[in-house]
Amino acid sequence: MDKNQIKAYIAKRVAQELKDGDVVNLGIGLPTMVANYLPEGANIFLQSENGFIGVGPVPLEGHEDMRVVNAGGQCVTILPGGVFFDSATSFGIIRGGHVDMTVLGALQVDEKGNLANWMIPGKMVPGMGGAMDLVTGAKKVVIAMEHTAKGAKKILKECTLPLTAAHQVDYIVTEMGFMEVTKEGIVLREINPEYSVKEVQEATEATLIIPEDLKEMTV
Amino acid sequence: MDKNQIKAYIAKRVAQELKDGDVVNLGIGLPTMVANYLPEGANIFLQSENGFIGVGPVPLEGHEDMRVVNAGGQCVTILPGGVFFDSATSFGIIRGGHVDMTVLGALQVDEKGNLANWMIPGKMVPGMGGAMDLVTGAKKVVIAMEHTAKGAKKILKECTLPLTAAHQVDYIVTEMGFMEVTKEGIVLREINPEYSVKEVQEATEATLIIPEDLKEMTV
Amino acid sequence: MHKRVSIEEAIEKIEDGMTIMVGGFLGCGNPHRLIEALAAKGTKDLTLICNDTSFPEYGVGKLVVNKQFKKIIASHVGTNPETGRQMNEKETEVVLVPQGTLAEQVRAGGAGLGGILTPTGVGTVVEEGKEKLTVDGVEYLLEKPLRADVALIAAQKADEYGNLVYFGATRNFNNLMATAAETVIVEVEEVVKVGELDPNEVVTPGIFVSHIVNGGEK
Amino acid sequence: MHKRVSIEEAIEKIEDGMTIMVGGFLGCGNPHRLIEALAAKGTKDLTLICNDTSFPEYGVGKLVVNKQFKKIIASHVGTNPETGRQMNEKETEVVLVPQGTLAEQVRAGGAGLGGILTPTGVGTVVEEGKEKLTVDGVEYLLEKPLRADVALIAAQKADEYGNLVYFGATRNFNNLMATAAETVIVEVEEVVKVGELDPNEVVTPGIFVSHIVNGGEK
Repeated sequence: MDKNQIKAYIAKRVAQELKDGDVVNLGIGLPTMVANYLPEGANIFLQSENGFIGVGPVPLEGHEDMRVVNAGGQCVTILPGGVFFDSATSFGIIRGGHVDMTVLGALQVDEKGNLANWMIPGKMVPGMGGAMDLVTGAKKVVIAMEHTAKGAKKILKECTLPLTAAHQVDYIVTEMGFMEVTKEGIVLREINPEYSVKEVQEATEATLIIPEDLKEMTV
Repeated sequence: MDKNQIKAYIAKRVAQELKDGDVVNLGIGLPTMVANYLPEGANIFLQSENGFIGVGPVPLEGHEDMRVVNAGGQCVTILPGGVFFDSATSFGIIRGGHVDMTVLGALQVDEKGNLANWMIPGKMVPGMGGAMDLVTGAKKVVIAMEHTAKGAKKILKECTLPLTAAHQVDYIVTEMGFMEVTKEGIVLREINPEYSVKEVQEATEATLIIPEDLKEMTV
Repeated sequence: MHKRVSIEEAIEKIEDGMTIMVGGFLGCGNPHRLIEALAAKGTKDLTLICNDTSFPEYGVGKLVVNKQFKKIIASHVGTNPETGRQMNEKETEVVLVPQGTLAEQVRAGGAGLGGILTPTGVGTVVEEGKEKLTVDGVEYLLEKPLRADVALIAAQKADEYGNLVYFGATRNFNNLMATAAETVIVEVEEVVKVGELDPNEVVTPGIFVSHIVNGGEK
Repeated sequence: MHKRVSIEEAIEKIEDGMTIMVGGFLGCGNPHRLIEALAAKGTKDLTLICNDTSFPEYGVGKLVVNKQFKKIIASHVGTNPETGRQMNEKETEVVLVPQGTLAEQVRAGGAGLGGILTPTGVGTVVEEGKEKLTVDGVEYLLEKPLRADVALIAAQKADEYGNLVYFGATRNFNNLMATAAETVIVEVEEVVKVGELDPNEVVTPGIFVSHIVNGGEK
């Protein structure tokens, strides 16, 4: 798989987790691609933390309205039945547990469910934006990312970068597998048949728990 | 003055304190009468803590709408430029200091600016409703009441009933005078010429401070 | 995703011993038909969170007369003498809370806050049993969030997703309680198709609403 | 009670060293003309409270490039490299706050709360220097209210009392900041007569608004 195929593969697998009526917040980048693969016949409510529910597709050229942008600042549309609101309501929704799933990328994630995705000291300090609230408040936190970054491991025993939140990650989805973070550690629930368990473990610093009923990942 | 004249007299004097643009919350009973004497040419915004600004007069018979009631549960109207909102916004306005003046009745008020107007232990426990927030949050707290209750003094050295709020009362307006609560005690700023200073003091437990420039109360 | 149910189906969600929130202010904005149905069902030992207990013959007050509450959390009960009677005779526990505090507690419950600091009640009996914090030289009471098993609310109009708009002073606690219960049942005057409400004018997002019952108050 | 002023009159209210809030999210809902006017005036040593610092050439980001801030409180500055540069070279103090916390801090400032307890940031560097409280077994950070001398906000429409409605995603922090500053200046696309806005649809009550400037963004 090339870079784009990998991203699509991950996004498709995440999308399988969604069910009718779910409220979902998709982070910038790869997570946004999940919107392209929503389960058919299901009403999924995409939330944008800058202030609305019902994020629709990018408008046709010439129909952009700078007043309707997503949390990445890009022009989008609002679907019928969508609602605009202010930032206090938006984060009330997020912090109050009314978002069923948030999908975000990560710089690092560890076997305690800790996540680091908002700064690299001395290099990049963009700010946490809404990420800390999302990871703390959403019912399920799904990390969608490539398994490694230019060969460097990202799924660690313990994050070394400043945390976005402690003990909040529920699932990690990469091109290699679908993982669940449990109290015992990270369980590899599904594996991409293109890889062996050994290969996945070698690309992972944390010790993966391999269950008897390890399934094949299909998208 | 008979009972009704006394109430009108007090309400008129309170109304003199209002100026263009003021946001005002009027309590149930006598304070509500202040609305009948608003200064001409001034925009006064009456706030009703159940959720709107722009309280208008009672509707004509047959035009009542049970969905537009004031904090006493009575049908009223909303003036052009009025706004409906929820209780969190309403008390954000109140607690946040956006109400310029609240006018309330009192069971007791004392020289420290303490107010008791929400319960009589063992007898009447209606609940504080919005009174505690109003007295704590409004910029100016004006007590509008008859000077005594069936001969019993209400302006005391120290309240004996459970407090609505401590140290919040700014002015007391009765049929006898207009009083300001200061750090030194209660100053009689204006006196109704129908009474002597001695008479007012005799109807008051707290020791009144009589300034050199004591004025005549006119309505 | 079908949210429309009958009043009977809606009221089935409420069981003995549950905590319920009921929107409204002296009956204005009470979900009157849901209240009638709950009175008819006779569910017992409920805890009520509501601004007030309305009047004996109007709105939520009927449930008090019907003795369905073991505990009432409200800012005002003075317009319903039966609440006072039950309180004085210790038949029902009544907790009185300043109205603005109650609004913030419900909001905090819905917004995932652990509490709020308010100056309201400092120096009064409202202080009792509460933590007092000083922030930048000012004293505040720490008031904790409130949540319920079921919220019964009223609105003017819903679309089929449960997006709500209100008319007049009926909004009061309804909009807040919609966020703070496991199950949220709204009674509306009218249900419209998805897309008929202006997304700029919706007050309560439909994601908070579990069930819609048609047949509201006038 | 006349609230309509020229942009110049409005910007005169902002003096060197003041704290200002600016509504908007990555420029969407920024009061663009007020920002241009403030850039032209060149007021210095301001403290900015804003969700983000937008982009160098768009919205509030221009004031960063113009070096008008001594301190910036925001949730995100990554889209404006000049903010990062000033931060790294210690020309400007930058305080990063989770976005939901920032929203609650501004709201608390406007609503007279002494602070709120949020779970967001527990176990992270956001904890540093803050009081941590445990309520019913859960840890929270105590976050204090924020207020400003002047709030610069944007809305779609105002009536002459300053009642505001918004379009689309421009609402964000504007509605909150309207409550939390001594002077609130709103830039709108259109001013209508009192009575033309539906009282059920107004989002920001006019009592919060000090001055109205006409000539908004598209």
